[in-house]
Amino acid sequence: MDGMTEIRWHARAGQGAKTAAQILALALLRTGKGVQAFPEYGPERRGAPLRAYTRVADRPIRRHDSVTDPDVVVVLEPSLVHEAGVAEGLAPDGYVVFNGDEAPPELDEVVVRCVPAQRLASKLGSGFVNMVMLGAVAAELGEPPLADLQDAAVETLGRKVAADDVRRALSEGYAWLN
Amino acid sequence: MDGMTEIRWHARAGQGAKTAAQILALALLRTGKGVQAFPEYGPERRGAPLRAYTRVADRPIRRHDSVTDPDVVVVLEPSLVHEAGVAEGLAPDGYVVFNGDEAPPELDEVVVRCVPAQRLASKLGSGFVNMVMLGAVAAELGEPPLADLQDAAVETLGRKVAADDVRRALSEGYAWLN
Amino acid sequence: MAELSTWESLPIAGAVRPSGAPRTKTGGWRTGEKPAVDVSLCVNCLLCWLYCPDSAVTLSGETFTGFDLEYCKGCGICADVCPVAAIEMVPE
Amino acid sequence: MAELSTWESLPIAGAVRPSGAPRTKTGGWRTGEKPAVDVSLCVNCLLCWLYCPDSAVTLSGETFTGFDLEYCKGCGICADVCPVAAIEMVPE
Amino acid sequence: MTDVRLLTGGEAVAHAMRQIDPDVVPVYPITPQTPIIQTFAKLIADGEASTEIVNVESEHSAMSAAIGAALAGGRTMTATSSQGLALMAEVVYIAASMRAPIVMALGNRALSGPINIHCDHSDSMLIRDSGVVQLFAESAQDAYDLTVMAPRIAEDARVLLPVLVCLDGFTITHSAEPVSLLPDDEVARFVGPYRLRNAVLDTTRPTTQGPFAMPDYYFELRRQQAAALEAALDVLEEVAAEFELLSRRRVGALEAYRLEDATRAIVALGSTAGTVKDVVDELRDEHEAAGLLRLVSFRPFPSAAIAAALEGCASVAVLDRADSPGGTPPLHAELAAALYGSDLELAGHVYGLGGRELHPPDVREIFRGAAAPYVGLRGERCPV
Amino acid sequence: MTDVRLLTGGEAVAHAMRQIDPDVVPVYPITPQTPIIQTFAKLIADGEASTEIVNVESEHSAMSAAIGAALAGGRTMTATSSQGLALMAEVVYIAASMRAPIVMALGNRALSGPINIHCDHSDSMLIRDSGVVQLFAESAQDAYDLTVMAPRIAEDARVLLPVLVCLDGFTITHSAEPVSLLPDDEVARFVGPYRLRNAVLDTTRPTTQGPFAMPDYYFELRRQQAAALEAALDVLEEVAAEFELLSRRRVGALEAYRLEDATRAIVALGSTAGTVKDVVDELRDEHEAAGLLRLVSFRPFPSAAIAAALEGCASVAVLDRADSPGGTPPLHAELAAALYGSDLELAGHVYGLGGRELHPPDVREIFRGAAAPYVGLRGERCPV
Amino acid sequence: MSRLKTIVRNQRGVQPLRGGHSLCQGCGVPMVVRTVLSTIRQPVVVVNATGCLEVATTRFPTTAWNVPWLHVAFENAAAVASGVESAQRVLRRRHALPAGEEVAVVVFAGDGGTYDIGLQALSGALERGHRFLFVCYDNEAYMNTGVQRSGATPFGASTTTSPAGLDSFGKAQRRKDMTAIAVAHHVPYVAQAASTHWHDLSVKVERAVAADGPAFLNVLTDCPVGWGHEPKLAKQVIDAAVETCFWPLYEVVEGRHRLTYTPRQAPVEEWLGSQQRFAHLFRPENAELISQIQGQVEADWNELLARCEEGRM
Amino acid sequence: MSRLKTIVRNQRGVQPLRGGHSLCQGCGVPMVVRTVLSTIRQPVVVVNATGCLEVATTRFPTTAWNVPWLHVAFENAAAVASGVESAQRVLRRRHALPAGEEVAVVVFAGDGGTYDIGLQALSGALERGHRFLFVCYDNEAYMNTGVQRSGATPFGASTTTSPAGLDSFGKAQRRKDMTAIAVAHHVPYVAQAASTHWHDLSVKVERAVAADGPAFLNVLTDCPVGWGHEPKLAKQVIDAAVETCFWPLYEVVEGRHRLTYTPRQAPVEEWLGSQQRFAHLFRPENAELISQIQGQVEADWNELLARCEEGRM
Ligand SMILES: Cc1ncc(C[n+]2csc(CCOP(=O)(O)OP(=O)(O)O)c2C)c(N)n1
Ligand SMILES: Cc1ncc(C[n+]2csc(CCOP(=O)(O)OP(=O)(O)O)c2C)c(N)n1
Ligand code: SF4
Ligand code: SF4
Ligand code: SF4
Ligand code: SF4
Ligand code: SF4
Ligand code: SF4
Ligand SMILES: [Mg+2]
Ligand SMILES: [Mg+2]
Repeated sequence: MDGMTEIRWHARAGQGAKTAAQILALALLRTGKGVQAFPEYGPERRGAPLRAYTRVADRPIRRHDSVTDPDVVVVLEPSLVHEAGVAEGLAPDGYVVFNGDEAPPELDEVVVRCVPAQRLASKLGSGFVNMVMLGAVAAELGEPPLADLQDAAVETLGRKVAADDVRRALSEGYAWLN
Repeated sequence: MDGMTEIRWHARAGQGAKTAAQILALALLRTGKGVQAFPEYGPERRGAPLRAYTRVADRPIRRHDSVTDPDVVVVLEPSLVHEAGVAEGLAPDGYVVFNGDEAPPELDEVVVRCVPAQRLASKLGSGFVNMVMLGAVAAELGEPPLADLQDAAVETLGRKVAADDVRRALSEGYAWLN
Repeated sequence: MAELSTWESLPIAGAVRPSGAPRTKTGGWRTGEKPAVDVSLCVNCLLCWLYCPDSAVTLSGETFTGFDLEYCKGCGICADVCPVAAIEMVPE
Repeated sequence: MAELSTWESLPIAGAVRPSGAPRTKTGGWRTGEKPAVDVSLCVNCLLCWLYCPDSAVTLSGETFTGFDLEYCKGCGICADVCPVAAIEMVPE
Repeated sequence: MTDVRLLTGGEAVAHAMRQIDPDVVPVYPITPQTPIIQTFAKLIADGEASTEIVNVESEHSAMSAAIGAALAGGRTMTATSSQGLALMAEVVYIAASMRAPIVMALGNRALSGPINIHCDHSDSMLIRDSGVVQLFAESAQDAYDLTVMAPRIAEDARVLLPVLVCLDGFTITHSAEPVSLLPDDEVARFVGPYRLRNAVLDTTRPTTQGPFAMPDYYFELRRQQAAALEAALDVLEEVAAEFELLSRRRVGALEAYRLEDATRAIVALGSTAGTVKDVVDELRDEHEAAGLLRLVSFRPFPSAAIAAALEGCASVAVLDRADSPGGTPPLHAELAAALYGSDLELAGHVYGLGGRELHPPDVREIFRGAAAPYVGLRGERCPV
Repeated sequence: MTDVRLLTGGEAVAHAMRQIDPDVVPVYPITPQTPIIQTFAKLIADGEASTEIVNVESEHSAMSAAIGAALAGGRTMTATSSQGLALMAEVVYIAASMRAPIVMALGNRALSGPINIHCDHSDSMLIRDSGVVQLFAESAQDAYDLTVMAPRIAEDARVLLPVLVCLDGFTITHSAEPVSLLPDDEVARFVGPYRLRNAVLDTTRPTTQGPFAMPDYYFELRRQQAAALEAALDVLEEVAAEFELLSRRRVGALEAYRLEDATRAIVALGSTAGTVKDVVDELRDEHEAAGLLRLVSFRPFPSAAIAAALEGCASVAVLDRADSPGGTPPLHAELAAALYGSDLELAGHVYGLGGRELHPPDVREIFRGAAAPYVGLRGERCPV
Repeated sequence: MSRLKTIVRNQRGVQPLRGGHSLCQGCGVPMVVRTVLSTIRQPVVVVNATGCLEVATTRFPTTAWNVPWLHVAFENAAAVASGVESAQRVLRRRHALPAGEEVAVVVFAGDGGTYDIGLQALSGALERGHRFLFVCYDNEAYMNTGVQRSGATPFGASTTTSPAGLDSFGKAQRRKDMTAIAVAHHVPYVAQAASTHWHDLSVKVERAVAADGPAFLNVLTDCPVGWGHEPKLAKQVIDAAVETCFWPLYEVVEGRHRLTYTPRQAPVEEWLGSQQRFAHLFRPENAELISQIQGQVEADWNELLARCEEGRM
Repeated sequence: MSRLKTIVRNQRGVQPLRGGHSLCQGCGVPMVVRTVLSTIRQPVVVVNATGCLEVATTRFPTTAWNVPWLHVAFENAAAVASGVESAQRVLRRRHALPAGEEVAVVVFAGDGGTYDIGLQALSGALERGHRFLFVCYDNEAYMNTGVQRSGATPFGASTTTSPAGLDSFGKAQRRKDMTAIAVAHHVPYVAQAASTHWHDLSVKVERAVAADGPAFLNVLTDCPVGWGHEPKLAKQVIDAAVETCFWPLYEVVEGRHRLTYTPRQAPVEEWLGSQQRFAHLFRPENAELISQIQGQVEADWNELLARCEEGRM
């Protein structure tokens, strides 16, 4: 569909892919975009491979089918390249944002942007791997602006987490791919 | 419907109208007739007015609606003439078989055959008022033969009652109107 | 069925107000016997009133007055529970 | 979905026979740690076997032999319940 | 040598059950199904059959226990009505999807509310998407015949579905009519032994039954079930033919009564068909080309056969004994789909809800095209 | 001043509930309804509304308690899905017949078996004869809007029926989309106070509610209910118009999308409509006269409006997200009845059972008339 | 006799359940309804499960009820009452009800609607702690549908679904102990009562309504039709159940058991012999069954005594 | 340790529930299943209610089960088992099953499928006396659907439908006492057990299966996700439940109560403090609640002791 960007997130249940997909959508909504964010659900529990999606477009999004050929694939959990077909359906001009220092051989055929999110998050001491990756994705997409993303994240994650840690994680990732 | 006779029985729940309607049908079935027998059901309990029906015809009976204009009305319980509209819908050439020595004023407009069934049953000592009435009805109808009716009654009522008492009650009623 | 109401004139959901509702006269259910009281014996214990399945024992205030034969089904319980045998079941 | 079966080739009512059924390799669910045993310490109490949620402790007859890492989810319960601390959770 | 008795439809079904002597009958009482289970209980108490009756605590459990028993490897029957069917509706769908060949007699009764104990078909219609076979009896004889045939249809390897034998509450369940019973041994031979491929009690070949299906497989498993229903139409005719050899009575998916050259037809289910037949005969005597299409099988719905049977007609009146408030009554909607694109005029009528009577004069009105959409309703105005 | 948030459909419904602040919400959890009740429970726990939540022990009791609460005199809402609706089916009919104006959110999910948690409409269809109003949301926004409108429809003196707001499981319940919320006080003013004529708690004017009806009155009482559903169609439009003044959004009984000059149309319910709209736009860009008729109101079924809206078309494909094994799928059957006698070609397709996806290419196939009866099924052959 | 006068006075001249209903001649249920409702001083709402009482008192357009009365279905009376009670609670909190006495929510359900198909709704309502009084009129079978066996039907009783026959001696299982099940829910008030012990019943109703939470009353109620006895012998038959210890009268207040009547421990034959449904037990081949029943009654009685002792500790 | 070896031997090399399922990392349910099934020597059929165990072990076309396994719905496992058991009984009577050992019918259901929505089917099956073993793995909430409150959820616990919040301290009602309810059904064997007291559990399973009639086992089973604790602390958490007397281990054989383990009567804080769902109770404003819980636990414990005494009389 014209003007629509579709992003697929790969992680394990519990790693915050659903939240990241949603924060991205919220921030983009605030910039006036049409958005949609949703995970895939199954009987699998914490630890199982999970996919989530973000859709963005210049007009309201109406379609309600799943994403089959994403423009961007985000791999939050590197081990998933072995089992989850992360490059499946990737659009010809699409790319993968990968959590790691270098792209694994499984992704040889596609364009990969590496973000050592695990390492960066550890460095920050807060463990927000998903936020680091989210920052990087925004940078790569060219939208939304970092500040909007940070606001959306703090709002979504609520009182239970330290807002500053969230902001830092996002900007760390943003800086990495900007 | 041609060749069909419809009989409506009035009694109080517990007085054996349903059984009488059914015995008549069974005896007639044995003589090769098409038959049907059914009571009306409601939330009312023992003591409440109740109607039952017998249909007889020369061919199998297929219709499954209730009887609205009976050829014969049988009043097992005399007190019902006050409340139950016993003559309602009676066919122009129809008649009422009434349990009593004489017809009550409520039935002035219709043909009534009186059978003092209560008295006859008391005399017999067995209390089979319904069987006395049934015998009388058969006599008036001209079918089934008394012996067939007796067999059907004994078969239907089963082991729990004295067969001879049943036969006697039937023949007493049969004799009265024959 | 001409005497029954049409669908448009029925109360919504068939909700019935007791005040206006018809009641079935069940006195006809009696099978030959009805209760009769010897008031001179009655000690006004009201047990008959409490036990009557058909709410057919009538009172005036808290005083036993008799039977409402329009509803009495003639079960004989009142006679059975009357502690002073003031009630007897008699032929109609 | 080309690799999945067509409707006509499925077992009636979806009744599955365990023998032929595929099983999901859940070893990938581990998040960084896996159990490791020091067999010299093991007293073969089999508590780890009893407790393992993923039936991933392997036996030979009645003797503890190790872990089936294809299914082990890395919960660490075996290490916790081992009475002689023969099991340790180690990085993958 | 035929054994003709005067039996209510309920008793007739109970006798068929006695002759089939199923392994397990889990059941919960409800009017007007009670004559079936009481008659059957008495037959068992007197040793005339040796079925295990399980007197469960609700209909939800009746159908649940029936699934357990049937899949365990026992031939299983049950019976219910109205609220009972509504309460077990959830499990009826599951019984069908688990392909449990349970035979159930349904004494059709209006659904609450208001609460009512008399006949209509709203209960049957409630589960018309559940995937069960639903056969409607016109008479006590029909109820007997269909009950004897039912295990053969349910248990056929092409079908493996619950089969409901529907008999109009009171009108059939409680009315005594002549019923010709087959000899016990012939029934036993006709139904044969119960053989299940994946019996749960076969612990040497374990199976997982009732698994979870995600979007990757659910659709396919459901499609299987639809195919089983399609197959049931053939199986029904085969079993009907075989049953005819035994009984000289034939009850197939539908009965065309004096339809050959009819211009006006009525389509109806259940006991009403008998009343309509009488009127058809009268009208024929009056040289009116009236006819009746009685559906025995509502599920599977024999669309093609119906379209063929009605081909020569100019107009068809379809009688629904169930309403779908704010929508099209069930039988009417099915007919509209089956006859869509034809030239037939189709008129829908709702009648008989909660036991309202349908008398021959009403039927005549319907044939005349002069009846209101709700036939027999007080206060109903005819359409202009 | 509009408050646009990113909310899942479930959260959006919960916020509508917070704003309505009903008196009683008896409820039992089931996927995918859980986001609704969990969000709402949290809002209550934090004091943002003061509804009495009754955490019942089953869905049968949820609807039963809802009837008790609503007739006692409390505004009552609840929510369920799939098996939950199936388990309460018996009482849903009774709620409708007792004219209890309960609002219920339904997270549409496939009925077992096999057990599945994803979307189809088999649960809604199970109760299509029950006499309740059923409105289908296309989006989270729709779900919010319909929930705000629902009490007004349910409680209108001409209606007094349960209203179900149906939202596709996961696709709507769990997908985050932009939702514009009305101000709290405007919602409060819009829905107004709950006033019941015969509240059971009014002990000074006792009523007998839920009586027994024999054949002499049952039919008439049922007919009343059908009339209430007919009236609901008008009331829906009135409420929609009033809601539009407030929100500038209009959700009526149906939405005609680029139908004016369309020759080929699709008829669909729920979230799929959005996908179809995208395809319609593409086809229009390709100069194909395609259009969509989205039904919001399945009960009452707006037959006349549908026939009018489709008048200019040559062919219509109807998409059922529910099957009726051995019969005609529900929406297809309704359409056949609504369009019976017209020249429209009608093709029925079953799709999306148990969460099977429907993608734009599938929709194109359907428009082309090249799709199989079961769209997206593996192993399905196209008709010849 | 002053309690009975109070009952009469509470009625204020209006019978909550009037004549004109179509329950059987001599049915035992109405006197339970009268005793319960007229003992309660505040206004009441009645929720009724499907069963004889419901079916026979409200044939549209008639009604025998003079108090607000609600019937939804057979199995959900406790859930319906939960809804009514919750609505009352929130409406009072929100000042949406006219000030005044709290309305007592009273459920009447038969044993079928309590022990069997209605158990779950009842159990859930007890767990949630709604303030209502659930009265089971236990006539030990599904009477409305023609005397079928229920969980409350005693061992050995003949019913239409557990008929005595050539191969059968009636119901093969012992009765569910519903009172004990209610007690296990740890609600403030549970009691077992019998229709004709009206004074005891009335006192229990008073306590039940005063309890701060759910209350459950299990009232043995005769059904001349289903039990097979002359209507007028109601008192004699029910008394036999009590005196033989088949049906002890007791209450459990906040978990403490207390006998409210000391029976004379008559032999069970007195109870069994009073009704047709047990007649087959007196056939010689069934002698063993009667002593089995006697044994069970004694064991249960002793267990109950032990519980009452415990309460006193 | 010989019991554990027996358990291993009973398996004959085949795990009844194999790896490859998708229950959470560290879920407490599988070890209950293993202990129960491997204790039983005869062949088994498993009937499973909807819930975590069911959903996560049988995603078509996979299965983790190696024994005949049947799932129908959430609320009816006991009824399904009644059907299986009845079929076995009649098929054996009719010699339609291969001769051999009787198959044990075992139900696994969560607390939701037992205390709440499944209670009625269970109660009915207990009353009818089917020979089967019903195992409730009680993790005190509806976990499968995301940790909602159930009848088994303890007072004060935060769940998604009884969330702790500004205006709420979690569940406001005490837990249903399901074990006592089962006992009130007078079935041959009832016991309360805890997953990590595996030896005790295994002994109880043995007795349950040997019982001549229905047996009910209520097994406290941890859910790290719903309770909020690290998976590997399962043993510690469950042990706290037992040692604080929150969850006494006992059995009731033919009505006689017996403690099977003597806890050290630790303060309830030990139990409450081990899990996130109780964290809010430790806020100062909730101190009163904790002593209320302690009081309730003690009262229940004393009542249980009294019952056990009674049994010894
Ligand atoms: C779901 C459902 N199942 C069955 C019935 C039929 N039914 C109505 S009342 C009744 C028996 C009631 O027994 P009980 O509760 O003991 O009351 P009683 O008739 O003895 O007054 C039955 C089986 C019903 N109405 N609904
Ligand atoms: C009739 C019905 N209502 C609700 C559900 C949704 N549901 C499935 S499992 C479940 C909770 C199960 O809880 P529990 O029995 O405690 O087992 P657990 O999930 O804790 O293993 C619920 C609410 C359902 N499947 N069926
Ligand atoms: S005979 Fe029966 S019904 Fe009549 S007044 Fe006495 S107790 Fe009441
Ligand atoms: S029972 Fe007897 S003494 Fe008592 S009030 Fe009645 S008539 Fe009078
Ligand atoms: S870590 Fe957990 S899953 Fe792995 S073997 Fe140990 S107990 Fe089993
Ligand atoms: S728990 Fe430890 S000692 Fe016991 S078998 Fe396992 S590894 Fe060996
Ligand atoms: S059957 Fe029994 S309980 Fe029912 S009305 Fe008659 S006497 Fe009363
Ligand atoms: S949610 Fe709890 S019970 Fe369910 S699989 Fe996870 S740990 Fe086990
Ligand atoms: Mg009863
Ligand atoms: Mg649980």
